[in-house]
Amino acid sequence: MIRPHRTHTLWFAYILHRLSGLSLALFLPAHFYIMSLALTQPERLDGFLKWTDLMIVKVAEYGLVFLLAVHIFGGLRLMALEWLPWSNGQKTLAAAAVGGAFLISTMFFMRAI
Amino acid sequence: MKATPDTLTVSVWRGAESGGSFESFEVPNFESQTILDIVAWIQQNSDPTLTYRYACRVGMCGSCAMMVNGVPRWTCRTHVQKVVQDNRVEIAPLRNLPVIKDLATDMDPFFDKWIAAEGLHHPTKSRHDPIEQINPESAARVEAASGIECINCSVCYAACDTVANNPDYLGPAALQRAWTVYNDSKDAGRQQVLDAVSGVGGCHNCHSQGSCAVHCPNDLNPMKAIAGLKRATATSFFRKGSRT
Amino acid sequence: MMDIRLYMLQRISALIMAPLTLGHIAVMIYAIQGGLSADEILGRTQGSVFWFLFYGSFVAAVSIHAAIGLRVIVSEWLGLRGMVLTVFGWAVFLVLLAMGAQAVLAVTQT
Amino acid sequence: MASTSNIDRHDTDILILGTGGAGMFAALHAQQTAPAGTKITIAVKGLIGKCGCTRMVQGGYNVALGTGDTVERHFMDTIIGGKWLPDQDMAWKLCEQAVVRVRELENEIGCFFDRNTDGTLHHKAFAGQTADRTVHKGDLTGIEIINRLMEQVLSRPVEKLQEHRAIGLIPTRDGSALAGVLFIDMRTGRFRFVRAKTVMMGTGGGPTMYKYHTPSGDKTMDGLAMALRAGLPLRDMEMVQFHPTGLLAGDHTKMTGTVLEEGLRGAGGQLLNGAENRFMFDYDPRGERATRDVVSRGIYAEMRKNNTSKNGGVFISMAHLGPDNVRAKFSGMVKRCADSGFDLAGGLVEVVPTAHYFMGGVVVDPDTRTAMEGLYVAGEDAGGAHGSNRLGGNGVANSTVYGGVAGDVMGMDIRKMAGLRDPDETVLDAEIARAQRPLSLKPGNVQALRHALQEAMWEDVGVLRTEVGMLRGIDRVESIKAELLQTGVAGDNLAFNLTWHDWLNMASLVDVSEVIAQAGIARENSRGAHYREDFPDSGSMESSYFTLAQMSGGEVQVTRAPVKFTIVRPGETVLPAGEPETLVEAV
Ligand SMILES: Cc1cc2nc3c(=O)[nH]c(=O)nc-3n(C[C@H](O)[C@H](O)[C@H](O)COP(=O)(O)OP(=O)(O)OC[C@H]3O[C@@H](n4cnc5c(N)ncnc54)[C@H](O)[C@@H]3O)c2cc1C
Ligand code: HEM
Ligand code: SF4
Ligand code: F3S
Ligand code: FES
Repeated sequence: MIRPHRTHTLWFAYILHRLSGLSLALFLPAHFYIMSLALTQPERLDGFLKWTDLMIVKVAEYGLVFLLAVHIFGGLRLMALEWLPWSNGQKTLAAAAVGGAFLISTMFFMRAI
Repeated sequence: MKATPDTLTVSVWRGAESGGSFESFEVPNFESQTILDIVAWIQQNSDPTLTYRYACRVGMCGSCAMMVNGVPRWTCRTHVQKVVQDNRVEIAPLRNLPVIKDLATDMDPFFDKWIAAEGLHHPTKSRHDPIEQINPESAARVEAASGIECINCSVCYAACDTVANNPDYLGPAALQRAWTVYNDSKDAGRQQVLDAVSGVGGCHNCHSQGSCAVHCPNDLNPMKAIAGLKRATATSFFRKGSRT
Repeated sequence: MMDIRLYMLQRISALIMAPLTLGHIAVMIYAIQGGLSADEILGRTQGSVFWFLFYGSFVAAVSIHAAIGLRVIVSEWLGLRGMVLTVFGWAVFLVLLAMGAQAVLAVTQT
Repeated sequence: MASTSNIDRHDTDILILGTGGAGMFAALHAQQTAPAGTKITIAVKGLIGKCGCTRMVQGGYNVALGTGDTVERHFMDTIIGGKWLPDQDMAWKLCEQAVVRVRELENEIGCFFDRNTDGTLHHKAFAGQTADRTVHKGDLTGIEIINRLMEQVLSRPVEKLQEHRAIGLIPTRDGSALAGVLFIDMRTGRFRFVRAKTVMMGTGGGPTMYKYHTPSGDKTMDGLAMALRAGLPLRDMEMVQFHPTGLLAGDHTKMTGTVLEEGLRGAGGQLLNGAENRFMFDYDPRGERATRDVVSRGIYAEMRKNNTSKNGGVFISMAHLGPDNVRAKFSGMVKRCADSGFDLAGGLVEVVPTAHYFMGGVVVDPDTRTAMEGLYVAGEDAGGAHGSNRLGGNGVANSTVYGGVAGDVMGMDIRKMAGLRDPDETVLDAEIARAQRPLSLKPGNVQALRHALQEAMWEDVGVLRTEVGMLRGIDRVESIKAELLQTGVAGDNLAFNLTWHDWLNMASLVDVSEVIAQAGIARENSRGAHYREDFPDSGSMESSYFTLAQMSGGEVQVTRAPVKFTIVRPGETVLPAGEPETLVEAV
């Protein structure tokens, strides 16, 4: 729940990082499973890959790439915050991480369609 | 009852650790009133059994913090007009601390953690030695000074979701104090501090949510201090690693 | 819950992954055009020591990273503590590692 | 109802009341000097370190560590500032030990006082000082001192009784010594009697019986009221220091009365009356830069002429110094005023004299011992060190120096004490009954009585006094007291019952208020903080006397005792010949 004490940029950055990490972690086993089909049943892998031609799946993939990108940039921001000399522009950096993630995932999406 | 412009409807949490609920009061709406003033007004004029805590009334002692409309604040320095919405205010005890009664919390866990974080001086000298010359503009001193005006009001502690979710977490204020101690050139306990903040409840639990810095009434930035501790502990981790 | 050891493991694994995942995305952006096929993927990766190391280290790193991450989340949001939490962390790590290893082998083996 | 048979009983060796500078230092020093295994307990009305006035110290701490400054000079300033009334041995020890205490604060406790760019301590000069002497941490010196002390105390094996309010000093049956202290555990509402071999009282006085006052809300003269009931002699009880510039924001806010710092006037702040004209030069050639007592009287006199601001005070104006400049230099004050809706940097802020510090207190020797064996008193509760006026910066010096002394002395004295003493159960019973009195009466409005008391003291026993006024004041206080004794408090739930404590606060305040007025009548001259319009003269310094108030048989007697010039006589100095009169460059 977004309670009043949470309504600020860095808290949103935190929750976005957490939810993206969580989603990625849940998606990952599925991804591994599909990929391992290459070994056992290559035709089923193709079946799955065909499936990815569907628009709805493309949008889902777009989301996934966004989550990955936003998690990476967010993670890099956090590690920079923790280990590099302090910078006061944390809000800007958090926003930049989200912006960068949009850019990359949109690129992915444009190429995919 | 509907609030008229010259009264406020104040919803106050009543109860103890075992549970409680909000109770509504009509309070006169005077000019120059703080949240603490309306709480006191209720106790003095409406319900003599209402419990709350304050001492200095000027933002120095940090004993009057409460949740005001869901946000942790020092109530003695929070003007009613700043927070009132549609003539209503909701006041509850500070989050993340056990409630003793009504608006008064038990602050012991907060201070236990302050000490557990080694948030105290470890002397290198005694009263028989002269006072050390220290350049106030040296980098370490500037860093130490940045968090020194903390009044241990626990507002940051109440704002932090990590504190809420992790009972071991030392919390922003205690860690900020540890960072000050670590940067104090007069302190003999720097390694002690690093060890204290590296355990299960240590600085590494902080997710840089930043609510501490947003809500600190003194504009301090515990998040920054905690980042400093993370850096210092990481450096020391590698150094130790290379030694063994 | 999170001491310095877990913290360092999580951060170091993240640092390892950062270039790998960015690289992965780049390849995907490049490869996705015109749709993906098993042949296409396998053609690129099969028998390649580079891709084996690439995805292999990713899998190792992400198993550690995600296991620690999920461990933090279940502890903070579901209140898991102590032994249960330790077991959970290890289980996530092992499952991800096993499944990941299988996938890497699948795409790189000849 | 509680009686002696169903209260909690508890034992310790060394018991300390209060966690201001005095209480904390007593605990730390007692721990250092007492034999191993001594049990030390610290009990406080609020939370440890988070109540009392030491935390509120802004300006700083007087210590003769500045260039050219000496203990002798600090001592002379203290004696002259106190208009020759201070107990000279106490004042000497204060100045001498402040040097040790500040080093202890820096080196052992971990305080950091502001430095010059070359790394040496920064000293500033408060009014009434002939050297740059005051060390400080910005204008939040007290926070630094108390936070560091609090950490040390919290980390040590000292028993902590928080939100325990002392309500009675209980002697032994023969009355020769103190047996222990009766408390209310505020969180549960239960009575608890704690026996101790030695007790240090550091509850910090606090003249909060005035309409405008600066001290923290927990300070209500409990200590002096207890000492009075225990029959101890109190000195200088007429001496209430007013700070000239308390914030005036209306009756409805606790912000009213809180201090706007001295430095505002020092920096050139102007006081304006209701017509927005400067008036201080009508009263003193130094204008706004005159000493606290003079400016307070000037403002009060102007207020009496009805030349007042909306809320009945005067204005302080800083804008002519440049709002940005003011904002930069007094950021804390500007922010604080803004919180209560005032623009200090660019507008006018209403101010009024406000009761700040209580010079009077229990008669003690320089080792903090009192007339009652086992009882030690330090800090604002102890009288003598300041005489008729406390210099800015000598308050926190006094509480930390003498708190430490008390700790040391108790740690030594305890070795000679055989064991715990048993209390006089009838006194214990009487004290319990006294505290329980309102619980069986019909509930009334305690706060209304507090307002009445504050008005009475402000009007009749305040900044300007006359015999007629003070007699009227006594009448008013007595009738308020009578009404208080008929005012009840709903007693069905005593746990953290603030209204009960408001009643007990009032009980302490009325008792001490009456003594202030009586002592004020007994002093037939004007010295320092005490100004008699009917006796505006200071009287001869050579024949200086101080007042002594003591209760016996339910009546308070005020007598006069000659000041003993044990170190220096009026007109003389302990400074070496040829020393300049002041080291401070004129502003
Ligand atoms: C706003 C302000 C600014 C000041 N600035 C300065 C300054 O710049 N320089 C300076 O030298 N002095 C200054 N002073 C004065 C200085 O604060 C005091 O002289 C000094 O701190 C008193 O210390 P203390 O230990 O005696 O009492 P306090 O610090 O007041 O502590 C008293 C303690 O006793 C407790 N207590 C009270 N009643 C009871 C009870 N019944 N049972 C148990 N505990 C009880 C209180 O809760 C508190 O913990 C200032 C005072 C104020 C109010
Ligand atoms: C697909 C791969 C990844 C998965 C599944 C994943 C998963 C997670 C999870 C579940 C968390 C816990 C979130 C939390 O505590 O709030 C987390 C945290 C974190 N991740 Fe990732 N992550 C991945 C990739 C990365 C990458 C590439 C980086 C580095 C750039 C990274 C950096 C971080 C950081 C720094 C944290 C700690 C955040 C904190 O303490 O608040 N992650 N990750
Ligand atoms: S850091 Fe700020 S919010 Fe936290 S305790 Fe200190 S003053 Fe209060
Ligand atoms: S809000 Fe909490 S998570 Fe860290 S940045 Fe502040 S301590
Ligand atoms: S009452 Fe002291 S900070 Fe609010």
